Amino acid sequence: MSINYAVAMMLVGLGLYCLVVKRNLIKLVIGLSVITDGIHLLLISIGYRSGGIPPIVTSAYMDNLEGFAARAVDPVPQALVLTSIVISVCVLALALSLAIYAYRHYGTLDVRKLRRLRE
Amino acid sequence: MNREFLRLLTAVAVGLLLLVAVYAVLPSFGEFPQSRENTAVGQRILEEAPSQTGATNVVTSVVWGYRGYDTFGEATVLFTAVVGVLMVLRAGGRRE
Amino acid sequence: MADSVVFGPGFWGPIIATASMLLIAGAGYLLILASRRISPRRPTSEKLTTYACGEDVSPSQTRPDAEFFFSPIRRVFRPFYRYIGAKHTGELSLYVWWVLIGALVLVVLTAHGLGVL
Amino acid sequence: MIPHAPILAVFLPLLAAFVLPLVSLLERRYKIPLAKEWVSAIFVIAEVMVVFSVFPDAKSSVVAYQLGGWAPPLGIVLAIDALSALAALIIVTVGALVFIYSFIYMRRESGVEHYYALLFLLLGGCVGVVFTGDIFNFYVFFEIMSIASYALVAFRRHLWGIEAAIKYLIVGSLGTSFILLGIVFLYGRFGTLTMANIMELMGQVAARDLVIPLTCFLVGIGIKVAMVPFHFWLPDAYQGAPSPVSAFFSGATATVGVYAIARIVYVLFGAASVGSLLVVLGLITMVVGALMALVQRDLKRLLAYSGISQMGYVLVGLGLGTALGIQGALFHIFNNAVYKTLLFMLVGAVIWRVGTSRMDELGGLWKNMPITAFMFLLGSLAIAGIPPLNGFASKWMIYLAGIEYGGWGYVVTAIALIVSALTLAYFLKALSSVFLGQRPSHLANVKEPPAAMLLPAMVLAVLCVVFGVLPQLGVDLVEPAQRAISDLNGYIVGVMGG
Repeated sequence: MSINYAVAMMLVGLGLYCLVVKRNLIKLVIGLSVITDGIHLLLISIGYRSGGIPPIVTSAYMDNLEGFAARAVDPVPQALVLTSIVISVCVLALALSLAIYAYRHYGTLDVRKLRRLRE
Repeated sequence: MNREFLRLLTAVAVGLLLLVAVYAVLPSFGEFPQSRENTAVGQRILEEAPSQTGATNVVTSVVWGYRGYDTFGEATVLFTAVVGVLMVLRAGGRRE
Repeated sequence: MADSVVFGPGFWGPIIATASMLLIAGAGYLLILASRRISPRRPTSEKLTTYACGEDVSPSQTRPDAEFFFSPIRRVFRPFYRYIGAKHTGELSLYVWWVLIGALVLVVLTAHGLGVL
Repeated sequence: MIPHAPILAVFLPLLAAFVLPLVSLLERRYKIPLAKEWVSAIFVIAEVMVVFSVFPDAKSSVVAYQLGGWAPPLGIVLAIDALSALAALIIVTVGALVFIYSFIYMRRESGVEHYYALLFLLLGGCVGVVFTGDIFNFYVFFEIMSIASYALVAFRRHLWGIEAAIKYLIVGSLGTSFILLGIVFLYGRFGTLTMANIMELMGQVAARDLVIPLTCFLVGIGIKVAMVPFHFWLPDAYQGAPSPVSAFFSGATATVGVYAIARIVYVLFGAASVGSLLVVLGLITMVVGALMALVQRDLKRLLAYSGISQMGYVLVGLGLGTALGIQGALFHIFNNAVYKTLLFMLVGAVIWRVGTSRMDELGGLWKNMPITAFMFLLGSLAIAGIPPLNGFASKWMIYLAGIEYGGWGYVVTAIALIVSALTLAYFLKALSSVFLGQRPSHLANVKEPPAAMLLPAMVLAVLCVVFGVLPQLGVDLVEPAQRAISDLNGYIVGVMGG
């Protein structure tokens, strides 16, 4: 039993807390990115093998590919996380650019003031 | 105050639920390649990638080889975000 | 259990039904036209204005008021509007909170559906 | 089928999005009139042709297209069965009409090249989601779709657009995070990402372990289809977005959401037993949507709530899980795409001419815009399920499915009927306050919108009538998709081979 999973889910919970309680738009965006970071940590942790080595064939393993395959950690989650990080950055960028305009229109970043749309 | 406490409680509940689920559903930490010995995709890629792609970095061969389409999608996401940000921050309003 | 619904066989197939609806609508329209032709037309200035109980009604009041027209429905569903409709306040953190509550409810329902609970 | 059609169908819109900013640069430099519009039109027509060419092949068997030649469990595979093909058909049809509509509608705006590029990305994302056979790839294209939607909602950059976009972005990203979490659970459990492979292994896992992953997917997709506790973002987004975008959302994006529910719940998890949950949620969604629509003062917001309500019918049909119910649901999502897109286009036409969608500022417009008014009447009757229009046919199938189910099914049918009456009520309200009654004096000079804007709406209006008078056409269209949903083994064999 390791704490990796626990920490990952704590990050997700922290992000959720931030989303429901905080009022500042920037903080909400931070909360979102904390949630995705937690999920990334979980994803990376799944691929770990006890005593594993990075999935790179170094010179020591050039002639021992079976040994490499038996020791290296899972490469797929690492690739997935790479993709997912880019995606979360994109969402972040868009959110912040919208925040600029929200500030221009409403003069505040308090999401409780952003409620002109309701009927 | 009361309302905020309720919200906090909901977030904590969801977090706790996920915490329990993670330990119940997922194989425990460090147990790759999971229960399915040698049929997990990651394990098969580790065995086959050095000979199939010739790359020493297996992650690279996943990113650019086996899952190259995802990378294409990722580039498109980036492009989407760039267009979106450019659009939001463009100069001028209605042309009229 | 029927594998698939079949529209069409029998006398009341969709085409015949549509045709008869159009036919009846057409017949009704013809009736209106005919009644206009036959009836005597003696318009006076008084008849051309809108009035109720002998008093003139201003044109702005003759607009159908949808809000008023549907007030019985709103009265029937008053609890809904008080407890659920009023929750649509447009506040973002409320939206997110509802997502979380929905997630908690869904866990229970899914567990029930999969036969775990 | 056109060679390589599956990848072309995803690639063409994305290519168009990459090309359009360049075209717009050339257009400005060399003063070529309407270059963007022509290029968009060519790409859209090509896309429609490609997707229509896939349809006959996918109807009978699963079209599996291996990307880069990597066999399924290792590489990514595009898997197109009848369900994907049906969804793609709806998406590109709506997409093409919305593009034609936008050529006029967006003429007055600045930054149109961004608009077209984003609309293409949205289209490509939708097609990518419905064509993919890989669960992580599903997420990537879902994000393309979502990010393009957030940006499009904010296109006008006025107060409403920005506010709606922010709300949609926060709630939507939370939803996609849940989907990602679900994917992580599946990968950790099964060690594979190909949907067909996961389906093969699904039997080895205790139902207890599937509860949280399935819930994660349901929350994420539920936000996209706006089922009830997750529906709050939708009216804001539809009201804040430009009308063609709202039309696209209600036609195509909603279809993707329903596709995702059918694919994930029924095919991937094989969890038909969750159906009763979908029925309950569907009923709540239906009632809440209709009752909220009744009290709206803004036309677009009213349409948005009615869209939520219609989604309830689809969920109920899917949840009943009988052949008839699923066929009814799929037919209804097709019809919903037709008349919701039509109605949003017409409301857009009114806004384009008058400049407001507040119902109390409008009135008596039927003399000014007779064609628009007539088509709006047609669309309203279709959505309320009045025969002989298409909405009646699919609702009838869902009612029948409820009765056939017996027991609680009667209650379902009764509620669906009542909601249908409510639908008629709020559409009569909309109709009367926009097109009938006293016309405010400043609206005396309002004219019919240009023909090029009414043309796509007319196509949809004709479809409303055709599929109403000849409902068997629609049943034939959705039947292969319904069989694909129930034939799990065929999907696995079609993707994984032998």
